[in-house]
Amino acid sequence: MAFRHVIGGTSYVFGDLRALLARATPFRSGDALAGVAATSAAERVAAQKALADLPLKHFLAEAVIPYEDDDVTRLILDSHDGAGFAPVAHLTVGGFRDWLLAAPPEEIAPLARGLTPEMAAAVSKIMRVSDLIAVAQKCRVVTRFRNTIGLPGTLSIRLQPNHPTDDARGVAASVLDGLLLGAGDAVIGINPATDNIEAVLRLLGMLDEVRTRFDIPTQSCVLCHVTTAMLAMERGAPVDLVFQSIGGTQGVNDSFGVTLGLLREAEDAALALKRGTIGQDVMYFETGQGSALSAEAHRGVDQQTLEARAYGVARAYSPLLVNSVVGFIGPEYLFDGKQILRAGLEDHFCGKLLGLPMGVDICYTNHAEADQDDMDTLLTCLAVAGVTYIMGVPGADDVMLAYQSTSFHDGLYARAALGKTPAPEFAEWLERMGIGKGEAIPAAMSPALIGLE
Amino acid sequence: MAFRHVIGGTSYVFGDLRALLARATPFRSGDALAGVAATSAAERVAAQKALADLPLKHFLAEAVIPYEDDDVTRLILDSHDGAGFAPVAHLTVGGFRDWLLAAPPEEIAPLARGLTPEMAAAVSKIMRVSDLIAVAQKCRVVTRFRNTIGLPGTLSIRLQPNHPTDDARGVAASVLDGLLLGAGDAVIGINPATDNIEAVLRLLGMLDEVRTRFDIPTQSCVLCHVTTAMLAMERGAPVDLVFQSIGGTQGVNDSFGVTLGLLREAEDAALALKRGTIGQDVMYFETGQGSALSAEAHRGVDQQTLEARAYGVARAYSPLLVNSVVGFIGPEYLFDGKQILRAGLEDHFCGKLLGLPMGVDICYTNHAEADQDDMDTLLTCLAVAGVTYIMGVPGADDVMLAYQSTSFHDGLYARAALGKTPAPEFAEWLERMGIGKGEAIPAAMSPALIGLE
Amino acid sequence: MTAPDDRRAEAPRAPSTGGLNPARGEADDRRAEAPRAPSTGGLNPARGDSPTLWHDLRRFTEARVGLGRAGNAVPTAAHLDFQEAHAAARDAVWSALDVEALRAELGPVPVLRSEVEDRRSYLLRPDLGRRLRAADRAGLPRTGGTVIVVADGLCASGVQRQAVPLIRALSAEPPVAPEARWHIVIVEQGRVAIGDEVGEAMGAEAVVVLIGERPGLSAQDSMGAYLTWAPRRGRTDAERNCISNIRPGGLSAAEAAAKIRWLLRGAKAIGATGVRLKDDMTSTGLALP
Amino acid sequence: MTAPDDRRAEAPRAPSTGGLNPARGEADDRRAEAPRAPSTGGLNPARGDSPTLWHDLRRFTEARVGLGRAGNAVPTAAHLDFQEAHAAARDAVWSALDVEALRAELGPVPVLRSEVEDRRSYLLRPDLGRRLRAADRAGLPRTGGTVIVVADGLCASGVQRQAVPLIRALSAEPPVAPEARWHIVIVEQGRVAIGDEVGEAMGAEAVVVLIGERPGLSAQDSMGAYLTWAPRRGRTDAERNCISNIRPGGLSAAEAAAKIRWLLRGAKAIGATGVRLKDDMTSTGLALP
Ligand code: B12
Ligand code: B12
Repeated sequence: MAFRHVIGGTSYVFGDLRALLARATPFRSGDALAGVAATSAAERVAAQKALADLPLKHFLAEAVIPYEDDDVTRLILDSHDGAGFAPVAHLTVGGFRDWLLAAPPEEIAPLARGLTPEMAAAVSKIMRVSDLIAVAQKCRVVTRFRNTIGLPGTLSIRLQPNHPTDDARGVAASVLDGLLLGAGDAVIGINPATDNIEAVLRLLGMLDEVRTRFDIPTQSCVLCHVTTAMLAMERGAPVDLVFQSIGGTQGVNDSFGVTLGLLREAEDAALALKRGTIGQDVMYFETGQGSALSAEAHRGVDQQTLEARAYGVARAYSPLLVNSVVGFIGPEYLFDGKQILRAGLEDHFCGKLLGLPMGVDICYTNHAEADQDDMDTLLTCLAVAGVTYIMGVPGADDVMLAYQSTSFHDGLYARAALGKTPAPEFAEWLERMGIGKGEAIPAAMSPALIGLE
Repeated sequence: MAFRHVIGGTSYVFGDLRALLARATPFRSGDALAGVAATSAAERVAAQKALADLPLKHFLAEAVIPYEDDDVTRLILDSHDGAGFAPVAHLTVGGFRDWLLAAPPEEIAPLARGLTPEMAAAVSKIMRVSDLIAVAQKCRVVTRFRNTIGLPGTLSIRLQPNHPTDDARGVAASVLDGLLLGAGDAVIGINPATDNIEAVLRLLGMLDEVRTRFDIPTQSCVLCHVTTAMLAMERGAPVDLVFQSIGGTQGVNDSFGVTLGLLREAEDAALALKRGTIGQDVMYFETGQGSALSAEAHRGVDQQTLEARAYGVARAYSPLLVNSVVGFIGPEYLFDGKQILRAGLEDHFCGKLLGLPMGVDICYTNHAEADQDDMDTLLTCLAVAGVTYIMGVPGADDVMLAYQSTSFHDGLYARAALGKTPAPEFAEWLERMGIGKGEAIPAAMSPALIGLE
Repeated sequence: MTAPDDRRAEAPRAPSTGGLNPARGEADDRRAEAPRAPSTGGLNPARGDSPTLWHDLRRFTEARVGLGRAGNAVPTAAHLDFQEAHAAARDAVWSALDVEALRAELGPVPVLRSEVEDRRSYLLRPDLGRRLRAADRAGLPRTGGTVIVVADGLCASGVQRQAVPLIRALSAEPPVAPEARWHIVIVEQGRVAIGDEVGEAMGAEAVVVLIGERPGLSAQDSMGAYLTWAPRRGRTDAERNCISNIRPGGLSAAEAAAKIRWLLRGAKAIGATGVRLKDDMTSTGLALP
Repeated sequence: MTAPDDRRAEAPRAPSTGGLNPARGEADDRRAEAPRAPSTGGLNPARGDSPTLWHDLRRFTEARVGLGRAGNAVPTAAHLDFQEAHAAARDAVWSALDVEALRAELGPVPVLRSEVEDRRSYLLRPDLGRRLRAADRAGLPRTGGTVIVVADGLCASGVQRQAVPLIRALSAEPPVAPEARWHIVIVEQGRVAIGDEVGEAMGAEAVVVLIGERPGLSAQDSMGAYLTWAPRRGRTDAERNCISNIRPGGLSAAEAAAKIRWLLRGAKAIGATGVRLKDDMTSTGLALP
């Protein structure tokens, strides 16, 4: 179906929903690279106005990638919850924005499964930064494994202790540093430098030992490929969470070497281990605008809509954690701090609206036009928006992945500036261990206990 | 005195304090225009490291503009409070940053008069955005006229009802709109389109009538030139606050047609009217990075240091309100959203540290590379930082000054997102008038009462 | 001045679309209906047709009042209208002066240019926008009298539309004194202070710079007039007077011309423009400083 | 792997400067002194010289641990070191391959270029970085065997330093099978997937792309190796294997060479690289998929 809007005497025509969504997106380099971006501010406003007038119902009738071609489209449409959709079924995209801004929190949460990812993407495209923050603030998603993630007033942190050679003591030193700075309630999750199975098994054992040694109410994860994690489980490794990068088209998931069925198998395998104490949310997904385009599997859809579709994939499982690695991939998708900031807030908003425990890897690479100030800004905005969790990297410098994310200190800043606390079980543990009271390493946290001597 | 630092094998030399401060400043277009900016990231870091090592005491020994040449320098040095300075007198600029980040609020406030503006500027230059927010959050400055501005947990708003012909009913309509949206506790302050005395008198009378008619616990102001305000007082006009734009050098103040003595005379004249009920803070100052350079009166000093010096001028009086019009002047000084954001947070931080009731006109012009998203971001960061007040303009579009500032709605957003309230007297009045309860215009606020019929 | 009623007909903005009750969280029919305010209020009885709907406040101003609310935000339609206006205002910054169209109206007046190369450098280098190219300065006639400089400033479309009517209104009478003369020049990529250099080169008694004011969301056709007595390089803004918002929605050409003449007479009397010269012109135009 | 002790000597970062007690708000002497942790802790007695100061954690990793605190922030010196590293890392992105220096070591190998024009377009147009210039492709010999592509990637200085040692280690033995041969080409402004096109044009059994990994704050000399069996345009990343962080602070050239050989043998056995080819190489290097 074609759409049309007149701005300043010029009539702009958009061939289909895919084109309409793409042209309505605030400018970012990835959409220009894909050749789908609006070519002028006037064209963008025309698309936004046409999109604002579009009934939400239309999204159930026109798919951005054909149902026959793509298992993500099939997943989205087959699992759509008509009853959940009912309260907003009469609205246009513009009316939906107004509704979201005015609605009390308890009316937003039940919508989640009634919305398609494309609806969430569409409404985010006509929202300002303040709208993205104000509405996300009202969305609460709570998940559980060994602690409770996402309660109001909390901000959790993934402790990310990467090391270029996966050296056990190097990892342990970063883990300890992070714990002493209050990080690690979301997960202690290491990206292994290699996908070598022996190395993965060693890291899994080591993280589990640290966790049990200090009796930390949290979960660990080694972020290897899902197939490697499955092999590790077969070999009896202590796998708490199964990690995988996912995207918003069948094609990008293919390029990641995963299928929807494979993810289900992995979830089942992890559930069978019954390692959660207070909950059984065992999946951890990462996403990021641009991954589908990078794999040349974007099918002419803009990267932000595809990102929302990745959340459509994520919520088919019961993830404990989902996050967008927003500035991680590079400037070809998000050029500078401004684009990273907007994308981070869109991703958080869309994820939350779709019912996910949404965190953000607030980050940038050295080939992007961004710096620590941009990250502080995004962090502050996301903390106001109620982000579920952020990363914690020693000194913000990931020495293995070669990019800058939030530091443990940034986590302390964000919690203090907004009056947030860690997950309650973890907060209680910090208290018990005497962490956060001055510079000394408390006896109970002695480095020697985890082999650092 | 010359300063030096080695980075990557290159030795960078900075001829004097002025050059050191300028090169240490995060990039902005105005410093490039003035020819004082660092020319590479390495040179900037070198300057920042050299600056971090500089004892704070040095600022009492070397002025950026000679004492003999400039009455602002004289004001700063002559009024320096040695006792106030004592707690930090032993620190370097870098050590001062660490001190500020760690200090409890009650140790920061007593410093204010012990710091020179250049010290505040210097430490801000080596701070990240999160530092600027975290420290400003700890600074509290409270002022009073007919209500109490700056209490913790409050966020006040200047209602800015400008009109291209100063039409009384046009202004009144904007005033009413703003009041109904909770704005106006900082001041109801109109920029007159002309500097015509009759027009100024008419507007002063009209604002005073609206205020008394609705019995609003607030103050009004017509932002004409200070000499015009003095003439108006002579002619018996109801002047609550005297407004003036000020800058950080004698030269820029000359170009604004003001002297330090003239400002004192104006303050005395306004005090003599005894119009304040709970306090007598009668001055309202505006500043903004770039004004001195624009007047070719910058003397080779970077614009952010000069901005801090403008606060040195402001605090010689007892202002009820001070604000930086951060994005108002144009891209030749602050090129884009990123530069405006950082400058806004620096200005707020420096003003607060120096003891001023600091607000920010969060704004941009149409010749700058900025948009509403940038403003939402800055607003959110400033709200976290505890900004004293912001502007409220109908729909964010100032139809007379031709720029975009924060809207009344933005004020509501910021208060709601951070759980802030208006000044207590004003909050109580809003409650009493039934404002904020739905869409209806409460009877007590009938437009007819102020001639809108 | 334009009466508010004249502007009422302009329907400055799209129809109201706001209107959510934040307390209830329900979308209404996109119109913000407020119950009629009772006809007798607090202090004073309301007379006549007082506005009863919030968005009726728009009758009185072109400012964006009465937009309604979506929660704490501006409703979608108003938000997107704003975005549209922003796109248009940004384009206006890049508009160029149609010099020949101006000369068709003003006669074969000299056309000069500042040292600015292109529009981007105009925006980033105000210092260059204040300086004439040396060759252009050299070619200027020494006319004396009062010089009118027509400069694009931040919005060529503003000066393009307002300069000619204002100059017509002005030249109906001579400046300052009967024997005095108006002289007009056009300057491309000029800032206000370039008038000092032009006026100095031409030996002018006073210079009036007509310059495009930065475009706003609601007005992309506004002009300012800056008056400097005895212009010469190095004058500060404290030594000028300004008349702003000259445009149909603001000050009319006739009013602006009257004010310029009043100020020029005052300037002649005290030998200065600027802070010392107070605009004490009354509605009836009598008082002189 | 490099033992942690080797890195200890490198003193990766400036001396500790943090050390404020946030509860007291007092600047200390800029050293974060933590009282000695008692030698017997909770679960397990500590043996030997366990670190007693927080910043001693740096012994074990080049990560920025033990920085101390200024309130909740990183102390000034560590913050400015970070800024300095950022400036250096950004420069590394713009480093260029010294092709002649490489050929001096590797012999007169072919030098090709992607369709990218300049470095900025390299950053913004990965699609062009994946395609060879037509003329360059046409000139490629059909060698078969295993092709090694040396590409600048996101950090020319990384590949400049690590490619030659790795290739030396590799070419000590033939790839895959005794009869197989290594063939080397250099590609400027290349992305990983350009190996597919090169390998296809050369009729290669497998391609190993040695490519500069994006520079980080702490390592601006890192190289990745990407292996693709039966390379041809259209292969996805799921059909490759990756060996990352090849550099002195990471995986050594010898270890990387051993792993590449192990994976190539495995690839030959199952006729594929990628997700199906698991890196199940043990520390003793025996198991095969
Ligand atoms: C950026 C990046 C990504 C991006 C890639 C998109 C993009 N356009 O760049 C995203 C976030 C999508 C990603 C995803 C994954 N990545 Co990755 N990624 C990186 C990273 C940080 C930089 C790569 C780089 O600079 N390449 C050089 C440039 C010049 O080349 P390029 O052509 O632009 O980049 C291509 C390759 O890098 C490729 N790629 C990216 N990751 C991976 C992983 C594998 C196994 C392969 C074969 C290819 C591949 O994608 C790019 C586009 O084609 C590296 C770590 C590092 N410091 O290098 C890890 C890294 C390569 N990725 C890794 C992993 C494990 C993955 C995942 C398998 C994780 C998962 N469980 O799903 C997925 C899926 C990868 C796949 N099969 O496509 C590991 C590989 C470990 C190993 N030895 O096998 C690395 C080393 C990081 C780590 N240690 O965790 N990744
Ligand atoms: C930007 C601006 C400023 C900036 C100027 C710096 C700069 N680089 O632009 C700052 C914030 C410093 C400023 C200060 C003041 N301004 Co002012 N300013 C404006 C604004 C919004 C835009 C000007 C513009 O676009 N000019 C066109 C460009 C192309 O020219 P330019 O050469 O770049 O600009 C020069 C002039 O604009 C001049 N200028 C700016 N303001 C004023 C005011 C007066 C009285 C004079 C003579 C010159 C002047 O400064 C610029 C650099 O030399 C106008 C409103 C409007 N919509 O136009 C008000 C406006 C011109 N300013 C006004 C006023 C009152 C002031 C102040 C006197 C306020 C005060 N009480 O201190 C001060 C001091 C001015 C002075 N004597 O220098 C009034 C003038 C009213 C009148 N009819 O006299 C206006 C119309 C706004 C208003 N209604 O309040 N201003």
